Amino acid sequence: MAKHETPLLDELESGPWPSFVSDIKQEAEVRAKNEKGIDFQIPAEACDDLLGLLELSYKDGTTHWKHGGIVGVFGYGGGIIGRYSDKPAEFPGCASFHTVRVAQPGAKYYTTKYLRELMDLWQFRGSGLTNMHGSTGDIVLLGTTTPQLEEIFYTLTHEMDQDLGGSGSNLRTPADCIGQSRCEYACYDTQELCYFLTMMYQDELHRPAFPYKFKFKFDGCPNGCVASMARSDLSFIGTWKDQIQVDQAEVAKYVDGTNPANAGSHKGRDWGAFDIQAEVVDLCPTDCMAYENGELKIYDKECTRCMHCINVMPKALKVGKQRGVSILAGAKAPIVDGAQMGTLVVPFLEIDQTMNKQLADFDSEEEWMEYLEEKYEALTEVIESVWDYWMEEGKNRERLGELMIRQGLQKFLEKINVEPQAVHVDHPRTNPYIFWKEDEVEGGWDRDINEYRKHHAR
Amino acid sequence: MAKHETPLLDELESGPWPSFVSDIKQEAEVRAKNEKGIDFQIPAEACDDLLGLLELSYKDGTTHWKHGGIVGVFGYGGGIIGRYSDKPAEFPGCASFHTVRVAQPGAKYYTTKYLRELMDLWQFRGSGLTNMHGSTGDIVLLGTTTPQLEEIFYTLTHEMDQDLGGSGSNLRTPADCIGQSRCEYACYDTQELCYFLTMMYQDELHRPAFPYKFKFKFDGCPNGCVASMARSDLSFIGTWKDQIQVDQAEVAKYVDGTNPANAGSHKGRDWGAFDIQAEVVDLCPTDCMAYENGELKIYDKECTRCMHCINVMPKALKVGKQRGVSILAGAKAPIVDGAQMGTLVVPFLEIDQTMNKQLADFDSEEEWMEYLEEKYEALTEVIESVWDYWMEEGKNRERLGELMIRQGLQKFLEKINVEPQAVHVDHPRTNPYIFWKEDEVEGGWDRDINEYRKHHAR
Amino acid sequence: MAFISSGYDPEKPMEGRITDIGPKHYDQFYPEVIKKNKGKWSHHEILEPGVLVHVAENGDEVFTVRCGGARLMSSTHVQEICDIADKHCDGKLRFTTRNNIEFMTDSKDKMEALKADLAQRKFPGGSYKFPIGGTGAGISNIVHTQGWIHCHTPATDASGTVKATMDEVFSDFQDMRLPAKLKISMACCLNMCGAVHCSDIAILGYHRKPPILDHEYLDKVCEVPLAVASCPTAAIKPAKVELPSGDTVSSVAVRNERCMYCGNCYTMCPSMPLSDKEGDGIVLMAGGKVSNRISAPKFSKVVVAFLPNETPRWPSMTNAINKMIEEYAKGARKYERFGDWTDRIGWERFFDVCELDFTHHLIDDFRDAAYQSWRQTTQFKF
Amino acid sequence: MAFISSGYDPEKPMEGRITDIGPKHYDQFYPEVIKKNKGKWSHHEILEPGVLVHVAENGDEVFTVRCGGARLMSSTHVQEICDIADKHCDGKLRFTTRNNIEFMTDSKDKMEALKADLAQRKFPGGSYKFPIGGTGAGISNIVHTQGWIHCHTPATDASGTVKATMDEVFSDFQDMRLPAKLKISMACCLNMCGAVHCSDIAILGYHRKPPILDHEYLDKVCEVPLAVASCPTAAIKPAKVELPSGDTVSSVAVRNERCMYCGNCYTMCPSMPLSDKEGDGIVLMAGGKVSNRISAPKFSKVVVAFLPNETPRWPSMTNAINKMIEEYAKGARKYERFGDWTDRIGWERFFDVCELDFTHHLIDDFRDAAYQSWRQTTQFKF
Repeated sequence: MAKHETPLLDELESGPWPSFVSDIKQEAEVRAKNEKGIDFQIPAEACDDLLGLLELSYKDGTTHWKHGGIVGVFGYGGGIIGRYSDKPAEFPGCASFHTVRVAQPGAKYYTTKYLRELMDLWQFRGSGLTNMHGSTGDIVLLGTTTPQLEEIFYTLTHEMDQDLGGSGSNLRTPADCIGQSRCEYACYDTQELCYFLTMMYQDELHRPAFPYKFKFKFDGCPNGCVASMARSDLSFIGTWKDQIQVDQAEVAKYVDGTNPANAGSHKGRDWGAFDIQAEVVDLCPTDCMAYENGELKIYDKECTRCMHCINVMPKALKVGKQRGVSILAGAKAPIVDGAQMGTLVVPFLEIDQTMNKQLADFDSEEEWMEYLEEKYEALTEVIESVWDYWMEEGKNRERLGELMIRQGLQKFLEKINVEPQAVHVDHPRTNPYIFWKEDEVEGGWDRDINEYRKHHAR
Repeated sequence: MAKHETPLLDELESGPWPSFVSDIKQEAEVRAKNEKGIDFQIPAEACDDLLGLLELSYKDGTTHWKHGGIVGVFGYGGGIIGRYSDKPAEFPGCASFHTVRVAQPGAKYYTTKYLRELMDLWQFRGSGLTNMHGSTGDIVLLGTTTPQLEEIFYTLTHEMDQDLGGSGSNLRTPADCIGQSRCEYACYDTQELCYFLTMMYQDELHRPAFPYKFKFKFDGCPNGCVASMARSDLSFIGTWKDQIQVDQAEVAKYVDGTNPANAGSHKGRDWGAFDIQAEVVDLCPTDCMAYENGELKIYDKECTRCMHCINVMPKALKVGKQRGVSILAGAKAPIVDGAQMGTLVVPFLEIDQTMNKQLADFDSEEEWMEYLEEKYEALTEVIESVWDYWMEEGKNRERLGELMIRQGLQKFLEKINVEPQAVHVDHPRTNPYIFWKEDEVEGGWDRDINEYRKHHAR
Repeated sequence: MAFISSGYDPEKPMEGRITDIGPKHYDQFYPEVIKKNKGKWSHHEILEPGVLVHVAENGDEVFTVRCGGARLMSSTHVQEICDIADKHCDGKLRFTTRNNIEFMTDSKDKMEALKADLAQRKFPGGSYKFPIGGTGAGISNIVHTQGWIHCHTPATDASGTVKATMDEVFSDFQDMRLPAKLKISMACCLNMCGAVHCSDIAILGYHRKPPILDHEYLDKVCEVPLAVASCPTAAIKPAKVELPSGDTVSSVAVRNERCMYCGNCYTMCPSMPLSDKEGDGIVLMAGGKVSNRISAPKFSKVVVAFLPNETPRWPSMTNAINKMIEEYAKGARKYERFGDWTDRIGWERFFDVCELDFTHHLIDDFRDAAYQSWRQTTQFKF
Repeated sequence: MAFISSGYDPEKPMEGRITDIGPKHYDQFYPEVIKKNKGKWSHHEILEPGVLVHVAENGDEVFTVRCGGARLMSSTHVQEICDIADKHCDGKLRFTTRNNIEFMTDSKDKMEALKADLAQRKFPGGSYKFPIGGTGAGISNIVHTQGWIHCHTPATDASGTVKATMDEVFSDFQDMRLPAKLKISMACCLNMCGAVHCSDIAILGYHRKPPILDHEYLDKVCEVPLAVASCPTAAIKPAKVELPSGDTVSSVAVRNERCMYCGNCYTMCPSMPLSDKEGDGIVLMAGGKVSNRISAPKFSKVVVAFLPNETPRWPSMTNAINKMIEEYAKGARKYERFGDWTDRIGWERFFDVCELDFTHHLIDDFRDAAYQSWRQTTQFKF
């Protein structure tokens, strides 16, 4: 029996899509019945009251949550978000409803054993409600009280070998695409790099030392499935420098219809027979392909690696063998100065394809980390020079992208020791407002008006 | 015998392109010999000294001209630009070297009678050097002295029925493309409109009342031969609303090679046989054409009137019959806030094709002007509302385009009474930073914190 | 309830404290077939909506069944997910970036059993617990934020708008009839915890009333300079205010006509709330993408300036979304993303065919760069 | 020389004064065939470089011979133009927007005689007085500004750079072998009296040293607030300065590192000259257009940040221009304008094939909008 009437929310129980209302009700019922006999550490009616509070929002069209205030675990500057209701008397079960961010594993693979442990903990010490997952990537445990925070952290670290994620003005929990674990397009091991950097920068993740938040994301290829270019201050996107690998026999099987185009993604409509000219060659943004006499030719020199042809014919075309990452910087959502897309700052940083030892090949994680430090040295140098620059010049609450705009891309490149190249811009400047450095101009800037006036009367 | 040695300039006498050095020398010699017995009103050695001064600039790499100071004719705030040398002692012949801007006729058609009169005047009262023409369009008479200014103006107005052009913070001399006088693409009579507005706004042209300079330019079609979109605060560009007129028989003559593509403009290279699919259909930016069974089909609804197909096949394709102008606003060169292209503010203002009486059809120019005031009433309303807005809100030396950026396009459209339409933008805003007017929001903005707190505890 | 200690001793917080251990290592969580073939995948195929097979160079196959999920999930629900994974997938599973659940098996037979199991699980209200779909040229799950369920700045609810929308477009979650994939995202205010600014279709909560000023408390709970600095349009300045009591306090003044209700000030200062039943609602954006495929990534554009919060199912919003999707399905070419379609036909044609009003709100007027979005050509469609 | 009055009486300036009469009416200046067929032209053809025929609906024809001209022309030269027009064209002629001279006749025979006459007229130094060309897919005349010949702010000469360039590209003035028309423009400083910012190739005079401050005179000849306000980058502020004499005067101070040498301050204040032999020179821009044909109009881009003033023939500049034109001729497709070519192949490829250095100067860093020119995709060419 529900504690509160929720006529508006009840309307969200119908329809085919999984109903969050039904799910919260399910958890409310579990808590009310408590068949497992859990000694709930926060109110058993947490879910019931949450439904009541939400119903009120649906009725009066506004939120009933307040600013969090500062709560957290000792020594960490992030990972916990405080949250209080502005209707504590009416809905005491969710009067305090803090969030715990738990660092998610690479590509969000799980064992049920792990998830069950975590859920048991959360039913015991929290509301039992979660986000799988938060926008940045963390597992989000929704709804607990202040006294439970250190307890949860203790259990996580001592019993589950599991840390919190980031929040506040620090490195946020890095996130990766599925990468080489199950994707043939991935140009590098996103899980490895994501994990390595997450471990390398634990201090930056837990202890705010930055002007504002900072995000890493790792996309294995330019398809960009984790949207790193739109969402991360530093975006690492796999790419290659040599030729697309072509299997002409498989090309022929696309042309004759044996292989389904785009890995079968268009099966829901009859688009007619596959037309390699119209669907691949003519859609190439650089016009670098031709299909002649049953053979697909690619002029790789002009290719910009957009992935379209590979996506359309994954059995026939494969990414190149000389692989690495493009690094883009500065992406962010609109607040404050408007949204930014990542700007290409390091066009290509090759990743040594021979350095492919795995954790299992080492005696300890420490040794493996050392190995990775060497493997990714050029990359961490870029990261650290970016941070040095931003921490030196960034204003309070100024995202990296905003600093880049404020001081200019050339300044940024100078600071990270990258030579400006034409690929850094979509096009060169249209305004000829060119700043010169004094030492670039013969004779310098110091001139004498009297000398000038000798040759130019007033 | 030249007065000054000019070894550097002399090197600019060779080569095929008309040498301005040879031409100045020619004028210097004419003045030195003075075979016509002219009673020069400024120094005979003006051209000689100009060459000497210019040679000095070529040697020392800087200009030797100073700021003008304020010179002009009584009652006008423009039309004359003062100019003095910073080497008056060494080059007395061009120590004072003011410029007179003479309003050019429509499309720069001339009779030799008129030009000879003007040149005679200029050899008599000036250096004999001109620019045919200045950047804005005026005839520019280069180099005279202050006492000659009123004399020149008197002769121009009394004997030649000719006025000065504009300069300073006023309407600059409007300029037009060749238009219907010799171009089959012109969608309206650029000369008529240019002349009409020039005469209508003589006061604005001669007496500075604006925040800064203001330019009109008139292009007969989207080919934009006078570059109005890049160079004028208000740009009037001919266009049409109905269908492109197609003569299929002439299309066939392009296809079979009888008619030369693009009016013969590519005759200097063998581009192979004309390929209507590749050269017309495939290059259409809206993809609104097809060539099937010997027939060219145009889906005019999707056409954006870019002129390409018409340019390629002028005998076969003609602009539509329902004609008018698109008005674009705000173009300018980079100083101060960066260059601007004209922004489309009035997508289409139809010009009544039945109102085609000419000056010769009237007893007087006044009557004709009245007729044109009616014909172009909707257009002058736009112009005047733009000026009202700019004069009200524009800062000193703020170009119209800069005001538009400062206050936003919607403000501009509101002021000129144009309903915002999707065609006003290339794309809608990417930032959701939407300003609302208080009266657009139910309940207004005035709210009581105590009322709010009844429902939301602190 | 009695407090039960985890073992943590508040008197000695540093004793035996474990920190900076990061997330679990991924290796422990990979299914066997994944671990074995990592980096050696040859190609993949979508067998049917929601079902993929990936084939390794050595011929190994992994079958994946993708299910939609509300990102808000109860522990009980996650435990049910675990039951399924234990039964069919050797106790392994994963989540996708878009909050889908992926169950993997190494044989076609197991996959069929899995599908059948998933399809029959429903909530008492009738909704599927694990709808299969979200692949290829269809609509995947909506990434979203907290909304009224857990956030202090939202202008709408997140879970509710998403549920309403996914119900409406459900057939496209389970089909692949669109010209290309279509990604919908939802953020409940301008802060965009979920960055929706590059989505094919974005649902965005939006306030339309400037903050109410709680002068009596403002200086006590906020730092005035931070509130002033937080404003992107410089609409806030420090002010001395006389209270009804006659006391004068330090507070702020807001130039309402310069405010665009982003709530950044409220984030810095709780004495400046701005939510309002009539003021708050939905902005729709469209045409963004993050993939580099064919065209460069691009931002979404605002296509509907405001729709009210019609709880519980936001019909005006879902109608507008539906109409956009249907016109896209009809008008776009194979492989053409939503924004590539609008760019090709022109935005004026987009507003035409989608029967959406173009209003002054949709013209960019934020800072100098706004100008670059204005039409600077005579090319347009009537 | 004795002063000769025009009839103007300086004592009575308003007596009989005629003002506001505007330009001559165009009707009086039209050739007969033009007047008769205005608005009734059917089509045209370029018969050969520089020679056009326009055909009216009634079959009337007008043959036009287009000649290049230095826009700086002496009266003697204009009189020679008049002689030609009297001889061949019933005393009528016109000038084009790009400073070409057009002679029109109504028959082919007259046109042939005209051409022969024009071709044989040369200056003593050997240059053509009336080179025929400037049509179709070739290079037309260069529009330009005054330069050292008559302006106070130039960073280079205009007539000289134009002469040097036109000599170099002369064969393309008289040919039509390019993929499309190619327009070159020249402005001798950033003020761009000649707006060169939308040209296929633009030659731009550029200073590189901040203004010298003539403190002793500044406050006497300038209004300090106007000088301060004139700076686009806010590099100028008012200052009190102590002169060597010990006197303190009002003047300005310039933050040199924020100055980009536009000279806008010098235009407002003659006590801030900036020209300098080593500092001044040439910027080259490329890829702009104003036509709406196929693609929208676009701005030119800076492709060479600086070349010194190598008087009298600027060989480094003409070499760079030549190289760009040759690569364009080789690489572009029929009808493709310069900027459409660069956009298609990508600017990195442009710098490659034209063997131009890409330096930090070419990255936009002027205000917020600069960001929109940065590369925001992983798409690029190695």
